[in-house]
Amino acid sequence: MKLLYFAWLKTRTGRAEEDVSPPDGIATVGALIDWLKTRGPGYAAAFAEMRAVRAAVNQEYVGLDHPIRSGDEVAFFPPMTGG
Amino acid sequence: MKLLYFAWLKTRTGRAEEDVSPPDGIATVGALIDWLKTRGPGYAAAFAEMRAVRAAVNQEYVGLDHPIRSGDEVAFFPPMTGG
Amino acid sequence: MIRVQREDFDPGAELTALTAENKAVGGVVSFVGLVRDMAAGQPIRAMTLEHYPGMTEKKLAEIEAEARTRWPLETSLIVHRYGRLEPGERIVLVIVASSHRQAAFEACAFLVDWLKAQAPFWKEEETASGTHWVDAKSEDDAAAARWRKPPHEAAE
Amino acid sequence: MIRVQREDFDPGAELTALTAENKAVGGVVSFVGLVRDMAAGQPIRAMTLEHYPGMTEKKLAEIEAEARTRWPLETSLIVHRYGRLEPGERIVLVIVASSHRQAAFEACAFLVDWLKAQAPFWKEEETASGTHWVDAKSEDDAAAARWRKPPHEAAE
Repeated sequence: MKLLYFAWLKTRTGRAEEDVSPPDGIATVGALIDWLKTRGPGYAAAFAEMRAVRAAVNQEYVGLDHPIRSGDEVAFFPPMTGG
Repeated sequence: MKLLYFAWLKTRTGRAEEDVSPPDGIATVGALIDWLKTRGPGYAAAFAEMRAVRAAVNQEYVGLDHPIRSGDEVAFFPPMTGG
Repeated sequence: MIRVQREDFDPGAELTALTAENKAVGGVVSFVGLVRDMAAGQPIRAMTLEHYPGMTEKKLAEIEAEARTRWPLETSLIVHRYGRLEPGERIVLVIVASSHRQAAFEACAFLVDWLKAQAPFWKEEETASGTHWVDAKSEDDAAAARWRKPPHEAAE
Repeated sequence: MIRVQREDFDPGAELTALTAENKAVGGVVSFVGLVRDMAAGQPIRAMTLEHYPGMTEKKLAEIEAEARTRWPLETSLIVHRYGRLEPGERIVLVIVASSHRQAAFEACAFLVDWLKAQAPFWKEEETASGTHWVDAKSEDDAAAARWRKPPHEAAE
């Protein structure tokens, strides 16, 4: 599973992208976030304010209950501030 | 008094502009039009459909009751169809 | 700024010149009106725009001043051509720059609607059957009326 | 058409190219967004726009397609830059051409509001006190929400 981080989520996790293999049972975006937060203080900081975190799976905006599977591209970012 | 005609009022009167000295007592735009209509069939045709005639005195849109005086620039034209 | 001219204009050059050196501008909205090859379902060969020299400039300047009292604009430009124009040719350019995009959009739409209803231009079209003067469209008056202030505001 | 690019664009050249040879176009409305030298009352030195390559193009294409279902457009173009930009530089260009000016105005405003709320771009500003990521503005969401169809229409 490919993960992407943008804006201050990238700064806090310390990476723009990574490949991960979450354990069995991690079936939604929300569960993936809970698992990521256990991986270190940078991840915990990135996902501390969930009000300001948005996600996309395979380049579509989704909610925390959206299912994920291996092979997905999952991205995390703050609300857009374009243009 | 300088008169200007635009669009089909110019075509019907046969002139773009002219200098006129209306008789005493012609004190409004409406009275001026009534007097002009006596000057020939082209003028009568130009002012036959008053619903479609607009006027300006000294480059300001006015109604038929607007006063006129010698030295004024009076223009007649149909509703605008610009741009 | 306003200009009434026979010759064509360059929208990109006008836009660049208008906003150069003004770094308070966040959004620039522009409108370019072009001659269409169809009018009222009929193919047209060309149109000729007649205008009232002097009064045209005066009305355009009034319209622009009105827009600047209604919206917080950094700068604005109206360029309107007259004379004979063929399909595809540019007729009018309106550019409005503001620090806020919403003000720029509204002011630009206002200027275009208002100048169509208020600026002394008359259009003659050339079709296969000859030339004729175009009648005013009630939809243009309706578009301009959208922007009329309600009486209680106008009285303030 | 949509383009996402690092380099600058030429609004006038885009506008001319977009409408060349299409004589059904009566009105072209364009928006150019520029970097301002002030943000939230603070002078800014520059901003950097980060984007999500791939998804950005996809969202812009979706937004453009949505506009074309809502309004009768002849053609449209969105060009959006990313990377570091200084005050006065162009950020985004939206051009919409229609036979009817009202459609062009509405569609252009829709596209700008919608892309600010929906396109995956994030802005980092450089000020005297350092760089910081800009928070989303609730007014941008409100502007985009103006265009949301009411439930009974969406269900049709």
